[in-house]
Amino acid sequence: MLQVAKLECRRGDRLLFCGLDFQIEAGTLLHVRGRNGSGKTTLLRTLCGLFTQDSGEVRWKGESIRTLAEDFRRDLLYLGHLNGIKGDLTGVENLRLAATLDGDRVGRDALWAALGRLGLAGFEDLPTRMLSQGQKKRVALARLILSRAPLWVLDEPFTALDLDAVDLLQGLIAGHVAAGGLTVLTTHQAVPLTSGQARHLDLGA
Amino acid sequence: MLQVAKLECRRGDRLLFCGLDFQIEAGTLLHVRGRNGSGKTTLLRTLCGLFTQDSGEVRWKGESIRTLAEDFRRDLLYLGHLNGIKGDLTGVENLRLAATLDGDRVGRDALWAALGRLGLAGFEDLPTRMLSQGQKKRVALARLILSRAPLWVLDEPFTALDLDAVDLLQGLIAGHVAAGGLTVLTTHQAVPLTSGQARHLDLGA
Amino acid sequence: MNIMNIMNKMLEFLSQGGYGGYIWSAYGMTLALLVIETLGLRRDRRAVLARLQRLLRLRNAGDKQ
Amino acid sequence: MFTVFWSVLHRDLLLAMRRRTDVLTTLFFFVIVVSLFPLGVGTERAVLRVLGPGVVWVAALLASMLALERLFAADYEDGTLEQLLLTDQPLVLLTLAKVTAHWLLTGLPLVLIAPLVGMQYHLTDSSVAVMMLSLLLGTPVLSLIGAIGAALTLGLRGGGILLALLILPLYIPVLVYGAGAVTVGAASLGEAQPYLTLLAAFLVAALALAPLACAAALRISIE
Amino acid sequence: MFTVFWSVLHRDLLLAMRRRTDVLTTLFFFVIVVSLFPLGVGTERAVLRVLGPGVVWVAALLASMLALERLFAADYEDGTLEQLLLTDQPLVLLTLAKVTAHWLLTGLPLVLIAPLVGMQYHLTDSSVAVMMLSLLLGTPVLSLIGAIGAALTLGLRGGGILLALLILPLYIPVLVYGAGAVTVGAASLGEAQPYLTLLAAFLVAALALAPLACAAALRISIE
Amino acid sequence: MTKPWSRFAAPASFYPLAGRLIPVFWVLAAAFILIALYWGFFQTPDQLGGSNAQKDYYRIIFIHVGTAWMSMWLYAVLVAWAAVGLVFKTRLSFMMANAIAPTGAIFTFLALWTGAIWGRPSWGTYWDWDPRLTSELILFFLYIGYIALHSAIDDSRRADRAAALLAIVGLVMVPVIFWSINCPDPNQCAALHQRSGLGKVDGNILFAMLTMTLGLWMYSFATTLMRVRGIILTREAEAAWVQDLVRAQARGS
Ligand code: HEM
Ligand SMILES: Nc1ncnc2c1ncn2[C@@H]1O[C@H](COP(=O)(O)OP(=O)(O)OP(=O)(O)O)[C@@H](O)[C@H]1O
Ligand SMILES: Nc1ncnc2c1ncn2[C@@H]1O[C@H](COP(=O)(O)OP(=O)(O)OP(=O)(O)O)[C@@H](O)[C@H]1O
Ligand SMILES: [Mg+2]
Ligand SMILES: [Mg+2]
Repeated sequence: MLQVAKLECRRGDRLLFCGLDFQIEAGTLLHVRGRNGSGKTTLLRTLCGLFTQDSGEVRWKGESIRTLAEDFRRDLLYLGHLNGIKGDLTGVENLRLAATLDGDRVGRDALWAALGRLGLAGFEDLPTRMLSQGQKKRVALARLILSRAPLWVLDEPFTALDLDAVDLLQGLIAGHVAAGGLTVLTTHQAVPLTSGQARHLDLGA
Repeated sequence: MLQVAKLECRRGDRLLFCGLDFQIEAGTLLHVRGRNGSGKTTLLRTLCGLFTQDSGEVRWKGESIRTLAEDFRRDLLYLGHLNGIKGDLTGVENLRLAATLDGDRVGRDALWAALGRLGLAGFEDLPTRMLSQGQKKRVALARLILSRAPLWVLDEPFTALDLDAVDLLQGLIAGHVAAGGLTVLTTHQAVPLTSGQARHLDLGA
Repeated sequence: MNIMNIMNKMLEFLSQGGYGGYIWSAYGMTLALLVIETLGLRRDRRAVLARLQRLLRLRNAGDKQ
Repeated sequence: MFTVFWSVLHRDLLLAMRRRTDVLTTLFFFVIVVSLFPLGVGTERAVLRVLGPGVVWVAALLASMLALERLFAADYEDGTLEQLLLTDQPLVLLTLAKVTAHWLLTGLPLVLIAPLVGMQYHLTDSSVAVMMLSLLLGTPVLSLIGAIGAALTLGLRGGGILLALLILPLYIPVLVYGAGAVTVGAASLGEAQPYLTLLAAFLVAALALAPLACAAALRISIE
Repeated sequence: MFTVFWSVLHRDLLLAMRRRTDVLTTLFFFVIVVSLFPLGVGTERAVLRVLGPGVVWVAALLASMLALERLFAADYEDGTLEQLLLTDQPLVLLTLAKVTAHWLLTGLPLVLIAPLVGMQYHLTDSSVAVMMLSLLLGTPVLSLIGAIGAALTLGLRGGGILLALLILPLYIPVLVYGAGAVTVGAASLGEAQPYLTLLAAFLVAALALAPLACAAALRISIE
Repeated sequence: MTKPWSRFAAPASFYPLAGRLIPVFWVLAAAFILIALYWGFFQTPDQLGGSNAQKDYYRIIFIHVGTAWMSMWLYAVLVAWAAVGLVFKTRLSFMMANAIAPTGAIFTFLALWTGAIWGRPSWGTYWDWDPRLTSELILFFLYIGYIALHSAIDDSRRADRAAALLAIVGLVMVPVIFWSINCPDPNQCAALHQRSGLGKVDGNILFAMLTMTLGLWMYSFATTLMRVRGIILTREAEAAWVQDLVRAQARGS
């Protein structure tokens, strides 16, 4: 499904990695590891097409993601260091907007249910800037419940979460992989899978 | 030496803590602990006079720090979440400026020695924006070596540091306390002391 | 005193010697802004109370758990 | 396709309603700058009448430019911009929606307040009419061109003044024909017609080209 | 005590030298704004001569204001500002040093480039001389007053345009007498003397009061 | 909080006090304004004589002068509250300053609006750069600046103090600004003022004008107190007395 060929990335004048090759199939979790500054975030953003590699190629279902463009992005869900939610909008408004932009029409009940499942009951219609760091992260993660994208790319999704939320998220990821999805993530924690295959990629010297 | 009486702080409309009382003497390390958002940073900034409490008082050598003003600040060294160094200046320039503002005239050799001791040999005259996160933090910490202030207030000083640097910093703190200094810090790590007294303060529900 | 007479009196008053447009737009804007301000204040008060009630219900729900 | 345009547009308008003062700030900036000139130049009616068109247009340029600084900045800082880039929708359309919202919030108010300014400078009624028309055609061009600059300077230090430097020169054609129209329009509306036609042509060209350039600039800046 | 003043001043100048473009941007902004007006108003000499003083002063106001946005912002973001607040030096002095550096980098260049602008607007020699003098006295006042606004809006959304809204009204006295001086000075330098005296008085008052207010504002904003 | 005056400075005791005062001020405001309107429209001549005769349109004066005076007075009161807040660190003072600002801005706008409408028949233009008008315009900008700064800051404590400082700086600058507008040429200042001789005004007109001003004053008391109550509820949402109050209301409705 997702294939990386001879990938080379630089930031400024520094070479982060070169000649990176790997391929992952449906029902796989890829765990990217490495020291701070080893280029994990850069790799994940390259996989999404947000960062342009210096050479090499990223392919999705056999075709370059540059050629696929919108067709690739439809299959992708990326959550980065930033939450990507507006502090002035409420949780429900944020989530509805994200769903609309993903091309889904999601009913009001589904939105509230998703937020409720993430432990945000009672906070659905507060502007998210009034939420704590961890609660903001939960609003962002609620998209995982609604999304139907097969490829999830998650950059340090466990930060700012308390133990309950970590369990919940691990469950979501395991469910996604078990249902034949792909997940690429970076984290310093282990992610237990109920089925499917877990692989590791170590970056950096 | 440092005394806190009936301190009450709010952020926005939220009460963080009230009726906080404690007192620490020379040769003491105070370790402030608590969940994220429990008000550790706020407390430390209040101790420095950067944040104005809603009621209560902070006293240094028996007098309110508001009355002492500059006399208190002369005895204080605060390192916060931000490094407080300019990315366009070199390590040496940053350190010299900090020393001048602290009222010390420090020779060139002392500056280079301080940076060398923090493992920055060879990086002294690069603009600090070209340093890694951890190296930037080390430049900021070099002030600890030069400073003669008896009261150190350190907010999460161990973040972004590798193991060697953590050891070095723990040594510096232990030395400062052993020499009769006071240190107030927040961190999720233990700080071993060679002499003096370690105390804990737990914030938040 | 018939209806016409009263109407005429009213019209004459409204025309204010030909300057009715000026006078009434001045008084009208004043009235409009003062009314808008008052209504806005009432709406704000309702909103604040509603929010506080909701917070209270939440707190009660939290206590029961 | 248009649901996306609408939902981005709607989102930006909604956000503006949550922060009503942000919209008013641009408007008041415009009014303040316009009101400064008589204090500096003197208050003779003849002078003000000559000065009016130029001042209004320069103030509109500056107000539009200053407001542009925030066009993408908020979305960039909280990460919603990169999420927009990752939707399966054409980025050009999203950019257009954002610029449209921006114009509705900062350009349109200037058009509506123009009569007030006309009063301050004792402009004739037909001048004021032409001014409103020219602002209606010209300010969207300013927003469209400026958006490119805003996308390019995203997240840079000293962004505001750098942006000014980049886009003020590009604003010159709009300024020349916009102010020209108002000056000529003092006598009659018909006189100003060629100027207004030109502004309309600018608008069409900018609508066709600027969103493309802006989308490309966003892709570069987000890396 | 003065070593501190000098070392902060020296630091800010050093930083500016490391980023030379930042200084030039203010200057270019001034020149661009001044050059925009003949495009909007027409190029008749008589008109330009009347407009010149006002336009130059409004442009100086705007340039000074835009540059002020960055006065404390960089120090705030990287944490050096809170370190400055914690030194055992009077904050007023530190503020004064920063404002001085800012004026040397953004106000003084405007004074020096004034003759060029005078040429563009066909001003008489004595007008140009008065313009330089009035800018020399007036721009420090702008920096001093503006610094209060900059300190108050530190780290806020939409800081730039908000700052404009806050401080442009406060700039009016400088504008009135600055532009007045240049207009009156067209005939002879002596005529302008009362204006210049007033500007000098403003400068003294601003030097005495503004740093105090600015220091207080910084303390409020740093929380 | 031991000093006796500080009892009313506590939001908890001020809130109910304000609640009792609001209806009183509403009644007073309505009464004064109605009297002023009646007097202004029915007890004054249709035409003002003098060298510069004014027809019925002079009746705009009743709100024009009232709003203009109130706009300036409210700014002074706003600054006074802000200064008290900064000096004595009482939260309620900031809230009062904050509550006054919108009403003041509205009055300023109304003074400009009615003045402009008056200018049209009497001077033949809606606007002229007359010093008095210009000053009022600047005052409007100062109000807007205060409101904009306050609402741009999320942290209410910082917002209060920053806006208060701005208001004080504004007050120091106001005389200088007004003076520079009144007297753009320092060589000849005295000749400028077109003095408004209150003493020469007809008694009936003066009565209507003053009564209207009084009515607007009462109105601004009422709206300010209403607004400050809203602010108190928002800011003190955590306090026990607010929760008791909300609970009582919930039971009541
Ligand atoms: C758009 C702005 C304004 C316009 C067009 C305007 C116009 C006028 C006019 C035409 C008069 C009658 C004066 C006369 O008899 O010749 C007047 C009276 C007056 N105006 Fe205004 N005005 C404006 C703003 C203000 C402001 C800002 C103030 C605040 C100080 C103000 C205060 C007064 C007062 C006190 C009078 C009555 C004085 C008297 O009876 O002589 N006006 N105004
Ligand atoms: N915007 C940038 N411009 C230039 N260099 C950058 C930029 N962002 C990151 N870098 C450099 O690229 C390298 C890799 O950064 P990256 O963010 O990919 O690391 P990472 O492995 O994700 O680190 P972390 O564990 O801290 O998230 C780092 O050494 C960093 O200095
Ligand atoms: N600028 C601010 N304005 C309003 N509220 C704030 C601000 N900064 C922090 N807070 C709130 O104050 C509370 C305490 O913040 P503080 O930074 O003191 O926590 P902390 O204990 O240092 O947390 P951390 O472990 O994350 O550093 C938080 O709940 C936060 O939401
Ligand atoms: Mg990373
Ligand atoms: Mg903290």
